[in-house]
Amino acid sequence: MSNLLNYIHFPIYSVMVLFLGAFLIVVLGKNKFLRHLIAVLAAGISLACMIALIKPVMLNGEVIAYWMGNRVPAGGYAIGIAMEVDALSLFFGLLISTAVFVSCVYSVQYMSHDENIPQYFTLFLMLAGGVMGLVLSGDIFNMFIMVEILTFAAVALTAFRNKVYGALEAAFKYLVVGCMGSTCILAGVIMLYANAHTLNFAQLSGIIPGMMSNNSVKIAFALLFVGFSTKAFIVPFHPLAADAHGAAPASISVLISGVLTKSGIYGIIRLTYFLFQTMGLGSFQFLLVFIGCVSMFLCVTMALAQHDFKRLLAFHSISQIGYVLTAVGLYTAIGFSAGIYHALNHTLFKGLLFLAAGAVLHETGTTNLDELGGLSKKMPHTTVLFLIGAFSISGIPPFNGFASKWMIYQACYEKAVESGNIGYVLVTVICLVTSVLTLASFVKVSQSVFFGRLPEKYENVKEVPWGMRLAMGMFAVLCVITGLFPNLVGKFLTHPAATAAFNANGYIDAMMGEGYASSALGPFMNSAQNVVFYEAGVWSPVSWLLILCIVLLAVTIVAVTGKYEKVNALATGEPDAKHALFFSGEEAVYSQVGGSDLFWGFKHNWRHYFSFMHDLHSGILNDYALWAVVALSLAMLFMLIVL
Amino acid sequence: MFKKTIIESTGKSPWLFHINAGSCNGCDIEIVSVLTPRYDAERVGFKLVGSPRHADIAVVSGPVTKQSLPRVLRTLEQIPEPRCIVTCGSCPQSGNVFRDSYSVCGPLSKYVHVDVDIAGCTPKPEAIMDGLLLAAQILAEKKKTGNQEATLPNPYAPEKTAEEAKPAEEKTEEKGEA
Amino acid sequence: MDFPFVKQAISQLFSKPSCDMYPFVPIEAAPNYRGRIAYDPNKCIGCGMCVRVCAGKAITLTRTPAEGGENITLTFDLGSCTFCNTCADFCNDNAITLTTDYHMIATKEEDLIVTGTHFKEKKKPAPKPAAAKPAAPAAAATPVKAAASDAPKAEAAPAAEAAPAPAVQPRDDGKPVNDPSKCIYCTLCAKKCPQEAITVDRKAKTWELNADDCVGCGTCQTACPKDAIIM
Amino acid sequence: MSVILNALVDLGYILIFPGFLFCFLCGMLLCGIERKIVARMQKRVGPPILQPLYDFFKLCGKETIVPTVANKTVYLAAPIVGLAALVVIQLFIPVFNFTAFAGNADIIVVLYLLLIPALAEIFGAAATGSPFAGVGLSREMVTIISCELPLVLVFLAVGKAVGNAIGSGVVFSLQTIAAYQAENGCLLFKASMIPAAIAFLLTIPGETGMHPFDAAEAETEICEGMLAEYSGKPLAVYKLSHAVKLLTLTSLFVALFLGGLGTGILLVDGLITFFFCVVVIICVVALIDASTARLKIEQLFKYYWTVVSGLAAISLILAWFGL
Repeated sequence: MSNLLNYIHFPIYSVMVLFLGAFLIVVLGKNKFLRHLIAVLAAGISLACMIALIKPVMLNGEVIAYWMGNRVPAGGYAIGIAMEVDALSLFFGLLISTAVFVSCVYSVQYMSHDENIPQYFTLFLMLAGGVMGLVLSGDIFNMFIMVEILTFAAVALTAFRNKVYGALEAAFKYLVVGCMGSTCILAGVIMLYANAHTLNFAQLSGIIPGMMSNNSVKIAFALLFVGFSTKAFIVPFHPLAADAHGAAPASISVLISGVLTKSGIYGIIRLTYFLFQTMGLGSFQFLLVFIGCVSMFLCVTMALAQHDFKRLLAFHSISQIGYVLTAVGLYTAIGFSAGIYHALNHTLFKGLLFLAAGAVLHETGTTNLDELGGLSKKMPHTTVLFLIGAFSISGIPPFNGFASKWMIYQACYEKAVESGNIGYVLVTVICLVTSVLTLASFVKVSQSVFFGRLPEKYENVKEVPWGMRLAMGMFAVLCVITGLFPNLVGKFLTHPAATAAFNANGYIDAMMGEGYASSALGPFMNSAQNVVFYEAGVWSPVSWLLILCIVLLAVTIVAVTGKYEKVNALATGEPDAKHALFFSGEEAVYSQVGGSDLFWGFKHNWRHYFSFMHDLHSGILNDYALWAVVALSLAMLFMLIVL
Repeated sequence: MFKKTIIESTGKSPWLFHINAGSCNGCDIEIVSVLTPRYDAERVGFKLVGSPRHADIAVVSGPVTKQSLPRVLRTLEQIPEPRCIVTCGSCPQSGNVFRDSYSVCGPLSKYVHVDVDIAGCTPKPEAIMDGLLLAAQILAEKKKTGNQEATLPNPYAPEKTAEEAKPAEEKTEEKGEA
Repeated sequence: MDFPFVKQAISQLFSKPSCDMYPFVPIEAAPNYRGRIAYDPNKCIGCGMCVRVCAGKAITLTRTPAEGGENITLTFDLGSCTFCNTCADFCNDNAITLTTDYHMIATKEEDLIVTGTHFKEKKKPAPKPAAAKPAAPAAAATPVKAAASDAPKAEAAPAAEAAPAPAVQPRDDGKPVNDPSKCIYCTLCAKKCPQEAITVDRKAKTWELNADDCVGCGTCQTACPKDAIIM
Repeated sequence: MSVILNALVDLGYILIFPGFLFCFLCGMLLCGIERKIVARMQKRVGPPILQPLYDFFKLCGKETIVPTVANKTVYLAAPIVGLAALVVIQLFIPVFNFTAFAGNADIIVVLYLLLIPALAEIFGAAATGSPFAGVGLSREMVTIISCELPLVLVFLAVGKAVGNAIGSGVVFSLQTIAAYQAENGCLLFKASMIPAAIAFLLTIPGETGMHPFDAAEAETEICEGMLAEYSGKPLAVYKLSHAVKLLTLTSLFVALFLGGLGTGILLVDGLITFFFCVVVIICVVALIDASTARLKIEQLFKYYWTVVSGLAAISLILAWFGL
């Protein structure tokens, strides 16, 4: 019994608990309390296992190699299916299990309106299990199976509310392009197996870099790269995300945007940093940074033009993924740690924002920005939590978005100075401008949903049930903590993960035994950089917050004591002319400035760009499938030429 | 704690808000001309503001027409205390040539306590300046005494020379004091 | 991207501001500026011409009988005056002059009232006043500015054309009244009335007026073929 | 004992010198001087220098009317948070290589901190629910977007120029920039820095919402824009934060471009910085204010993203090639 609780088993526990939970809910799902208990318990246990692994894997730098059925590699060939957990996969595992746990708590009360809830929770746990499996598995075919599971679970969940307009169509689009991505991954895995005769990830990373000159390996790399980018909804595939989020229930949008995109990014990191180790090439870094910048800027401008709250959030999650990709593509120590730090922050504040959108949908029944308004008076807690999320995503200092975005700018600019190529300065400028446009779109959302005038039909809207607020509160607290203590997050999470990312040999040796990597990889030792981390720049948020509070105190004291006369005319509730709004004399009728009538100056200047974008995103499946094929062919062309 | 400075500065930075209650725009351009370089009301702190919430002195011009009456009263209501209401030109005081028209609702003083009247069919900018300065002093007076109906003796009241004006004078005097 | 007035701005920065510091430096109005009205009661003969020509109806003339004559007081309400100087032009005894004093600021009603009285004695009482004493022709409408003076009710219609004593007295608030003797109940007035204030019943031969709808515009009077309506 | 002592000294910094009192007085003085200069440029006498102080205290004495449809807490809290953030930024800006809180300042951080006061105003306006405020905040957001690009380019250029000189690649910390300027003279005299300085000067009116770029608070078109529903004390705090923002940006300009060896005595340094700020205000901000008419919001955006960003980009490229 004691070795059952030994931490070596925790990776398999966290994955199997979720699948077991899914199965149990199918069996006992009818009873409401039991179903919720199983779901929350499963998510909780998987999170607990991940947290328990922090000490051994993150701090001591140990890599857990877990062979299923104890079939250790024989004669230099790894036969059995392995699970490998190094700091990088544990980091993503932690990120995913937190999002899954909070979303599970949220959906307990959020789905109360819907029917056939047992199916919802089974699919929910299948999706969670799939993603955990993908992140922790050490076998490339096992990763493919997990990708299949999570894609189908996500498609089914997008179409869960099939009465919602566009849900079925969005799910179908997601299904088609998702399956194109999965088949690309499968084809890539098959070509790798043909060349390296093994499916174990570590052994592959030992063998494949040596065979990079072989054309079929290049094609395999292109296929895998495109396959995983469909999962991460990078630029050519981003309209899927917008439709999927628009229709899916909010707790599922949290998973899709917070978790699925991160699994795509994880896949790309594994490919480029470990399997094919092509990051050393300048042109390859340029490819990742270019894709990151394009998806960053394109999606934030598209978000500004949206009319629907959840579609806007969907476009934002892809633009934040663009940030992560740019940072990861820099191939510098601080760049990588900034990138995955931003991935963590993105899961937290994007989850919070989607839950807020869900709360608005749960109460008012619509997320159309042009119809909503003034909800802050009726839903004060949701407004405060939304504002925390909005400030975090737009990078306002005390919150976590700022810490990671600021590290990304540092990394970009240092890369520009170190590589002497002015292109990276342009990247920094694009990052900063995108951050301001993100702020603009969240000002638009807060004005058209939470502030401004409350329409009559939402008079009797009341606060969301406590469970949903608790979930949002969890995300908000995490947002503030990761924002205030970047150095702690660095020490425990991002720096070990970054060192693991640059240390491919450690990864291989852990699985295949000592010295294997140096023998196989001898000539191709990519420069495991001396991963040095310095506190990027001069900024300690805690002392800044302290000073802000002192000054805030001073200002409020001055504002309050100067009470020469009692503030007698505060609104006493009943509407009289004195407290009505100033309408240049007219009766103060209902008129809300929100939704699409904001930022005319910006939209007018960019009207040609916006009209071109409007035509591009036609919403027809054939176009998206065409883009996917074009992207695949371009990727193949690029790999063949460059590598 | 800054009671004295607050009272002083209430008199020194009166912000104007102009309400056109159907005026022929003669007085409107005169009011704005007070802010031009020649007369420059800004040197004593006057500023034209766009919203009644920021205003201290409401300058009303034009015979209060039936259409504009509710709007004028609502806007005057929305100005925070302590406020002054100044009528510019003789239209708001009596309706001038438009007095008996069916669409004019008579002098503004029927509806609201008017602090200062500036007579003249387009009063001279200097006259408007006098009126506004007096209104600024009344503003400070209101802030000091706290009662919104406070008023000051009018330095420009005509000194009655004829003897029957004398009783009128005393009468106005002690009424002023009361 | 040109900044048009930069040159002037810089040069003006060092030149003297073109501002006459009004409240501290008194400024006289232009020589014949039409400012506050000055009324010399002694020159006035009480003819009432000024009252009739005043556009703003700012002047009211009151006669208070005193022993051996009457006191005629004229009050000029500057708050209703357009300063057009017509009264001064028509006053053939130059009793009214408009001075150049432009400081017409008032915090109370009285500050804007210019008044003056003079005593005019009468030789002997006129024989039986066949016609009403040719008082100053009544101003067309009674002045709304009641002020101190209690203007006499408008004189009855001049006696000349009123053959039989008119059975119907015009209403005092200037609203129309129907003379049943003349009215043929053709309902033309009811049709013409912009406010639909008049209801006429041809069979019952009745004519009523809804006073508060009526604005006294006189359309019914002009429309009536039999001049049965008196305002 | 020493802990209490330097806590007191820190408190002194926060509340007295570069902190609250300094900002309050100098901000008001700067605003007064600016209004007086603009008036003098239009051949007017212009208000007394202390006019903003009179305005502030008068507004303090006025009644505060909170509209019934407004969200009261945000309505009252927003101006205070805006002002507090501004004062905190002022603490980070070095005054001739003296900074109140050394380990805290970095240009990109200051760039983001400058967003908080603007956001405070935006959310204050959003809380009132008035349509004028809605249009005002939409214009203010476009103004922020348009001012962001030139500021970013200017800061990157300065970081690169100082980085080249020191040889450590890139420098973002304000202390090192101040120290660099202390040794070898103001940055303004470097060839590559002149377009950046001009671009920064042109951004100051935009960022603080001064006359030609005040589409967001156009008193004629949208009745004071964002502040349409504000009266009494919150309005006083907003007007104060406008003045302090003017001070913050000009002192940032002085810190970045007109550095050099300070006299070491705190007060004299403060006065010299303030004097430089006044000179900057007079020759640039007031001149633009007095001689131009208000720009439409899309002209403002186009102007900032083409002319001013072009200037800043030129200086970045020059700095990049090591001039």
